[in-house]
Amino acid sequence: MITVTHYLLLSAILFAIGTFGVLTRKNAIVVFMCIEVMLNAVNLTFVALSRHVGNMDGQIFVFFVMTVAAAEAAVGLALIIAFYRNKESLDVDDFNMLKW
Amino acid sequence: MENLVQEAIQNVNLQAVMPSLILTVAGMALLLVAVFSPRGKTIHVAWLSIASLVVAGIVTIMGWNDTQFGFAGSVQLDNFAAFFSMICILAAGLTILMSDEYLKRENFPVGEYYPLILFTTAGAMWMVSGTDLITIFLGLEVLSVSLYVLAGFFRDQERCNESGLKYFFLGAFSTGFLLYGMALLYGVSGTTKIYDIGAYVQANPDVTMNIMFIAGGLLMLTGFFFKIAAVPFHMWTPDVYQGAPTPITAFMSAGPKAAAFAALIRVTFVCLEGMQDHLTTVFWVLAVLTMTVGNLIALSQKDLKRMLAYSSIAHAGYAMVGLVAWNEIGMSGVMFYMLVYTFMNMGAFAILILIGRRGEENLTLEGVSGLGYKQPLLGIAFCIFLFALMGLPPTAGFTGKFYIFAGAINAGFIWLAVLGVLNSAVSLYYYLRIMVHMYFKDPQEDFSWVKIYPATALSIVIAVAGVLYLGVVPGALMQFAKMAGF
Amino acid sequence: MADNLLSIMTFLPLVGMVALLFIPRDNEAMLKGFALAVSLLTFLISLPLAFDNVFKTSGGMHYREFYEWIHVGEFFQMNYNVGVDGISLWLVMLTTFIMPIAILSTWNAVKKNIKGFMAMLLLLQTGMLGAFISLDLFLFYIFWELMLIPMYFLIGIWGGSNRIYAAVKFFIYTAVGSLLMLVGIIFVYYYAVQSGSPVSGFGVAEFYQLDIPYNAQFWLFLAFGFSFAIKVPIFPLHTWLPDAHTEAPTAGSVILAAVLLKMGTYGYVRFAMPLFPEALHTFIPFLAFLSVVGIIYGSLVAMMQEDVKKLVAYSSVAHLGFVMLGLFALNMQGMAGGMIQMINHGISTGALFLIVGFLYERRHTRQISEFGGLAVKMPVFATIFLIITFSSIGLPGTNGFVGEFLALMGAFESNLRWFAVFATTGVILAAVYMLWVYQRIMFGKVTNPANEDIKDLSAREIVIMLPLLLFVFWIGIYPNTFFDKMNPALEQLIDQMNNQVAVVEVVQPTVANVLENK
Amino acid sequence: MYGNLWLIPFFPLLGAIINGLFGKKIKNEAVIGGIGTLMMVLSFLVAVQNFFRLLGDTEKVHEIVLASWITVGNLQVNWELLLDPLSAVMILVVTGVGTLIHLYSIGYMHGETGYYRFFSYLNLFAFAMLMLVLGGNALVMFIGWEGVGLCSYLLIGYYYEKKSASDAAKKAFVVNRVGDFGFLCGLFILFWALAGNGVWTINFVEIAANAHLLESGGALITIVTLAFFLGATGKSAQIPLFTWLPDAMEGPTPVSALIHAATMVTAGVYMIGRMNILFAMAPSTMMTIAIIGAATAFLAASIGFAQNDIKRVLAYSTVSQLGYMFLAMGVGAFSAGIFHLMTHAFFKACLFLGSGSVIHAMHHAYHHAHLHDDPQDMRNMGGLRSKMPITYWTFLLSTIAIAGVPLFSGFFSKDEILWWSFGSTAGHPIFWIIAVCVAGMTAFYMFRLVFMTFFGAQRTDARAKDHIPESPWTITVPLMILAFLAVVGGYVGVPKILGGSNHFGNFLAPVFGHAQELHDLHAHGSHAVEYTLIALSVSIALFGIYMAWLMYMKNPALPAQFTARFAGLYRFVFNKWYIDELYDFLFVNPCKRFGTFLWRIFDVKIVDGIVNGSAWVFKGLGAGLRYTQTGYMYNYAVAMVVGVVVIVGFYVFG
Amino acid sequence: METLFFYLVAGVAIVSAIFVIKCRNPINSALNLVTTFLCLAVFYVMLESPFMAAIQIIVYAGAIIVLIIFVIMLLNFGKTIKGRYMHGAAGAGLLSVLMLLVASQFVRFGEATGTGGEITSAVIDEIGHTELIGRALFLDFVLPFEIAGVLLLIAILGALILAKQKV
Repeated sequence: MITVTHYLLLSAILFAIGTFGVLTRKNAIVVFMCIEVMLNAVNLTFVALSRHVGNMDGQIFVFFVMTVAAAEAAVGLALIIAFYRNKESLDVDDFNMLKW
Repeated sequence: MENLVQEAIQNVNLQAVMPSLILTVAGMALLLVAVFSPRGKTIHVAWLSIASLVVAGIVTIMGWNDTQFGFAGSVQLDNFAAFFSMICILAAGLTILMSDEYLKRENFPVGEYYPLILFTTAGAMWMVSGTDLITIFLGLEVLSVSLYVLAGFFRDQERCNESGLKYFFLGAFSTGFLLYGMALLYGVSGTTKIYDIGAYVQANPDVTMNIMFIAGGLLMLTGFFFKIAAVPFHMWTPDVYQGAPTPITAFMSAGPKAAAFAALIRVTFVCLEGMQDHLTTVFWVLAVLTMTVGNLIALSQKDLKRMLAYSSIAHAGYAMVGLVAWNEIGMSGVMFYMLVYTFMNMGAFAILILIGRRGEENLTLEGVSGLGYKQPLLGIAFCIFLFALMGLPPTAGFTGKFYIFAGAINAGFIWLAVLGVLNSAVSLYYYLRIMVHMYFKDPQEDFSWVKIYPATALSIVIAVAGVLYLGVVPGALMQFAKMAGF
Repeated sequence: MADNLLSIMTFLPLVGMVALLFIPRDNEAMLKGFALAVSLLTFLISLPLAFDNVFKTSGGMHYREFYEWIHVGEFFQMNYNVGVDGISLWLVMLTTFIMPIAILSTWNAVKKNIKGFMAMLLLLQTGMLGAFISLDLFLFYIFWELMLIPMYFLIGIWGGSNRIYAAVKFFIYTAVGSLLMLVGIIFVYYYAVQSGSPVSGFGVAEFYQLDIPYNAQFWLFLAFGFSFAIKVPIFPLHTWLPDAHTEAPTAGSVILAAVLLKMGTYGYVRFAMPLFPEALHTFIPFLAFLSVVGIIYGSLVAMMQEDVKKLVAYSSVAHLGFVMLGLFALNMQGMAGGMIQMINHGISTGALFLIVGFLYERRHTRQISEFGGLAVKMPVFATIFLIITFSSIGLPGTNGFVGEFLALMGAFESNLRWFAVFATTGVILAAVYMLWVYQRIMFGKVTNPANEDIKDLSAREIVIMLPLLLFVFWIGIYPNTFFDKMNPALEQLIDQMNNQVAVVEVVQPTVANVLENK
Repeated sequence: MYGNLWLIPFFPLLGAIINGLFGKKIKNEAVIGGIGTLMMVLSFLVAVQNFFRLLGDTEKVHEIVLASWITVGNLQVNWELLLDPLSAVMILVVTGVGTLIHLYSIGYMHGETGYYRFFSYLNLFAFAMLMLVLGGNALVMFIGWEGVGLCSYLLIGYYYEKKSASDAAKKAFVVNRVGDFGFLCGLFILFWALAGNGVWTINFVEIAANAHLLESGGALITIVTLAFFLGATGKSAQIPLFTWLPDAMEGPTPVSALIHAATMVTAGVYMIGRMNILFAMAPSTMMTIAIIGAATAFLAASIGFAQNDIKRVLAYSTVSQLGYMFLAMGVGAFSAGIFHLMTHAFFKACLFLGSGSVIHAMHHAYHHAHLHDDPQDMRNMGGLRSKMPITYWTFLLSTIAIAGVPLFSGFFSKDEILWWSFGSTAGHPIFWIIAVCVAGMTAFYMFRLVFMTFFGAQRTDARAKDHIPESPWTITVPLMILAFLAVVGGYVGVPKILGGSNHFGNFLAPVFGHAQELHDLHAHGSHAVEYTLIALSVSIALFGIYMAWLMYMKNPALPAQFTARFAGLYRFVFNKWYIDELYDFLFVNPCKRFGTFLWRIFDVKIVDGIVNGSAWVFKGLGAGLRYTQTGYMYNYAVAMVVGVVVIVGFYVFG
Repeated sequence: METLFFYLVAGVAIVSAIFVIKCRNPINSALNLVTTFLCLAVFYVMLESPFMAAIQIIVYAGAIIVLIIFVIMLLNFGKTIKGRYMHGAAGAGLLSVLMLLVASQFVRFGEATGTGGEITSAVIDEIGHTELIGRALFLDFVLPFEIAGVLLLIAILGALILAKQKV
């Protein structure tokens, strides 16, 4: 029988994977994708818990998280494009003009 | 079906969101205005947005002392919210005042800039007045997303892109933790309305033993820690502040930070009260870390914007001392401090705007050598802000720090207070260094490019007035901060 | 007028400073004249205090003014609460008296940005006066910190070659102490509130009545005492002083020596000692020891200096050692001696700094080796210098003697006898270094050609010195003018320190919990 | 009745002020000197008047309170004067001799730059000295005490362009300060001790009245008196603090005469006399005083042998005579001490003035001949008897007086001291022996001085010798008066045994009698013993004179052989027993080195090092932490994750 | 059966998530991401939240991924994938594992106690998931809904400002 714990564990794993990606990947877009993975992990948690808890709030939350994800995607990718225009690069290593 | 509609309509209470509503509507309207106004002609948009801010402010003040609930408990416009809303409005107003000429100088006069600031402010308001995790989250996102845009606003300047990107990625990353925490809290309490969560914790206290609850609370707080730039979630701050357009930096350091503090305080004191023992420790450690790291690194900074960025980290640390106190004095102290900080920090940044060249390559210590002689008034104003940031009487910085440390000491956190004052002693050094260059060194250059932009000057005057007023007769506003606590 | 004389006196310089800002900066004569006028007016306003006989009869506070200032419900309250008693009276007078002299002394010394200079001096005066008259700890702290700002600029902008280092060091060093004191102040307040004692804001009068448990007193005295000790300065916290003094412009040094250092000693008398009497008794041997070390140490170091100004600076360390020793004697002779010695130090050392200033203006050096044989060239200067020298040595008949004598006598009476014996050797050392420097500067033949055509004192400079000389002899020959008004206040203070016997605190306020596990 | 007492110090003060402020304008030497002298004359007259008033008065102790001075708590110090036989004698001596020396100075200082300065200082000194002797309480006395120190500083440093002069001045003041340290300590402890018994006073009369509260012979009183005695040694140039006096000869000769022979240096003796009650209570202190006195007398006399500078010889003789007085005090012969103080004032002043006159003449001669020999070196003199007869005769008389030849003043005073030191309850034959030896030595070196200066071949440079004049009347008149006093001055105190009735002693009895009988200090012994002692001392004095005659008149080669034989001893004595070098080695240099160490190493490196070090540490930390801010986004993310893991993990696993 | 299915899908989700990181080429990452999303959609269905599954596919797979791929194409990724494409894998891996440990700790030993809501499977079957969402959305969460609108507006505005070629 699959309990909520299974789902929570699964999302925890996905969350960890996403984090790993954010920490390791150089390509800005991939980093962004990894963040999406994290958000999705959270979404899974929400839905699972909302079913477990027995009310809709969690799923509503997911609904909004998706909206936010979309919005962030738009803005984030726009930023990436702007950066790319100036620097011809998508490498996160390349944005360290500002440091120390 | 009908009754559902009735119910839906009953839930709506525009009073509760009036200020943010005004700003949003104004923002949308101004978008149109901006679109149809010729390129480079943005001044009227600026003034209109200020007007809308003023209106929103008035509405907020009128709503003082009459708490508005609405939207099925997802928002609550009480004194607390009103106070922070006012801080955000103030910050936004000052930002807009100091923006127009700046945008022209940086050769990027885009009208959409102002609506974005208005939306940011509205987001901040939802954040401070939200009583539902969802509202708070969405407010936060509105705030953040528009700030991502504003931080990277000069799309053809690399440092702007960079600061925008860093802010965006790290922001989104922290959002993940924030959400995870909220999810856990939701799972533990079965609701997203923070007062219900609080009630739930009240009802069954053993939940505070539940590590899922604890983990959820902490994870959520890390999201806010990121926004208020508490160590170790602070690292985005210097880069983003340095790269972003200066008015936006000023705004970020005041408005959103205040909003984040507000949300932090609300969730902490409403739904995480059960975790007081844990949280006090966490705040204690983070406060000390934040102050210390911020001040120490600031010691070795040459770039003024970056130095102020680090100093703002340190100030967040001071403010957190008020949270550690975990009593009314501390809480109101934080509010008052945020107000004070808005004045003094934005004033300082306004000065930087005036003395900066195009591209702001010259905002270094050497860059201001002898400024005090070439631009006496600017010099005096800058000194006032710096003394305020040091926390020296008779400026607001002192009264603010006093309020906070009073809270800590009242609660018995003597040693925290001692560490705090020692930190401000350390901080003296780098603030003094700015003055050393302004007055004790001979002018390198004649600062011929410095033009006293009227609007920016006005913002500086307002800031000076605020700093001195809050420094000499702070009683009234301290009283307000006291009433705003809950 | 009379009922808020203190406020008028205190804030007049501030008003003057604001007005000064509207005088065109190139009109130097007017700037100087105006500043001088303001300071003189302040002095005149303060004169009635000196002639008011009420101080002879009662040791309490007079010229009280009380306005509610910051009231934040039960959080905290501060009041504008000022007044003077026989103790602060003379320090106030000293301040108002020194200021015109200081301004006059910079007539030609300061070249750049006179406007700012005068403004800073006036601001400084407000700070000093305010600190002396404050009866509310919070108010006191405000003025206390307010003094830092102008002094910082005075040293930093108009100072010597190494001014930046000196200014920053002065600022941070003194600020560290006062910040710790701030914690102490807040602590005392909440202690009073939470232990249910009556308070009126941060008013000291009420705080005097507190029965603070010993362990709390210990830390509080540490906080207050540390801050004041830095200002005094007590060895080994003195190192900011030589730098600050050497780099500061003449007026700055004069004020620094004459008044600012007294802030520390005054702080002890008014706050640290009566507020925490039990802890005081723990610390007295320690502090007395440091004072004595300061006396001998300061003298020995001063003896070997090659820079006149540094020498005077170190000599102040020694002089203030006498003050502290006298105060810690906790008896009439000692405390009166300490108090009068504060005034003396203000006058003598102030005068010495003026003298160094005169030399510096003429030769633009302070190296002792640069001088020699000046007595031939400048007889008037030689005479004045000699008188001041001997007043600084403490020759009977001059002010210095009365102070040192009483301070030491008090110390001998108290149980600091052995410290006093060593302190008395300072009498010898003072003679050694002062006479030696006097000999090296004034006596002998003129060897350095640069001194050949050195000018004697101008009329202005003599006018500056005369009032000081007057007081050198006045205090030396008839100090009772000052003691009459000082004694009642001191008696009251001593009684009040003795009456505060240890009372075991029943309800331990939460603020003190942290001290429990100490 | 004695209301005009305050005039005595007032007149000189007035003179000092007038000359000090306006002397420069006046310029005219006659006027300046006139004012100075006139003031002294006036105060002398007042002194005389008061003296006779006191003679005729039954009540011998009078306090006059002029004003309050310091009133703090239980301490009440007044400006008060005390007139009793002791101070009466002193004011007579001071004003009298002072007047003469002022008169003398008019001529002697002729043509000096800063003439007005000199008279102003001299008047000021007189004022201070009179405050010292008239002071009714320890503090007023201390004013005078330090005041005379100040004036001696100023007057020794009168030729301040000479390094040696200013050095000597500084040395004098500092050494005196060491003494003052003792004085103050004594005063403080005394005050505290009396206060402990509920008596809060530093007034002499009250101290005397309440001295019995203190345990006689106890540690406390001993410490107090020893401390006071330290003060006395400083002022009166006794071991260990006598080194400043010979250097003080850098001052003009009248100064040496007035300050360093007649008055100031006797202040210590006077002070002990003033507090005789206390001292009498501390036998061990008395013993110490006697020993120190005797030792000093011997030491100084021995040094006097080898000096060639006319003034230095006199200086050491002064030290030695002061030693006598202390010996007297130490054995309880207070009045004898004061008696010797007075007679010594006469003949020593006369001697100094005489030497001054000689120097003046020599100087004049050399100046006339454009030579730069040392006018004070006796080896350049000789045979001046014919050149300056008055000076010669007066000088000779005083020399005889100091040598203790019978019927001269010195004889009586010295003899009384000798007798007491032998027979006093506090005395001891050893004291007598030393004292007698010293008497002989004194006679020897004084006559050596006379012979070398006035007799024998003229060793002055040929070009100068014809220009040696007799001094003007302003110089010779004081000489004559003083010489006269030096001869007859002793007759006020002829001891009973010599058919006199010791008026002087009786006059001082009200002051000393009490203490003396209380602690029974009196000389006892049969007349026979006394006569023999007198005979012995006289013969030894004469023997000394004979030796001097032998060595410096009969065959002047002897001294050379002598010094050749005992070269080491001679050098040792000639260099004043290397005392100065010893002090430099023991105190001065270590102090300087220590001071330098404290400043250069301790203060700058350590104390300030810690301060700057802490600042440096913070800066260093900042500079280090700064590099955590790498600019790489993912590092920031790492930091955040670490933060989360730590914070959450801490509670989740904890 | 259901358990098996769960593990199967979970496995797929995890593997594809790992491949998102593993793949050198962003396009492949994107495609793997789609897979992950789809798996999640499946889970939503298993959790009786069909509406969620739907918008999961529509919004994520449909909108966001497409957007991403567009951008990748737009910025002709060719030159962006040369050289190392990962860094600090070891440290980051360790950190992630630690985090996973922490997470699993509170997931396993903490319990989601907020149960007892009225929305049971029965209720969902009776009323229907979408309507429930709708009710919740428009009765309780109107304000967030409106805010979401503003948010999207801002997003458009931002994208416009930032990505516009020339001013």
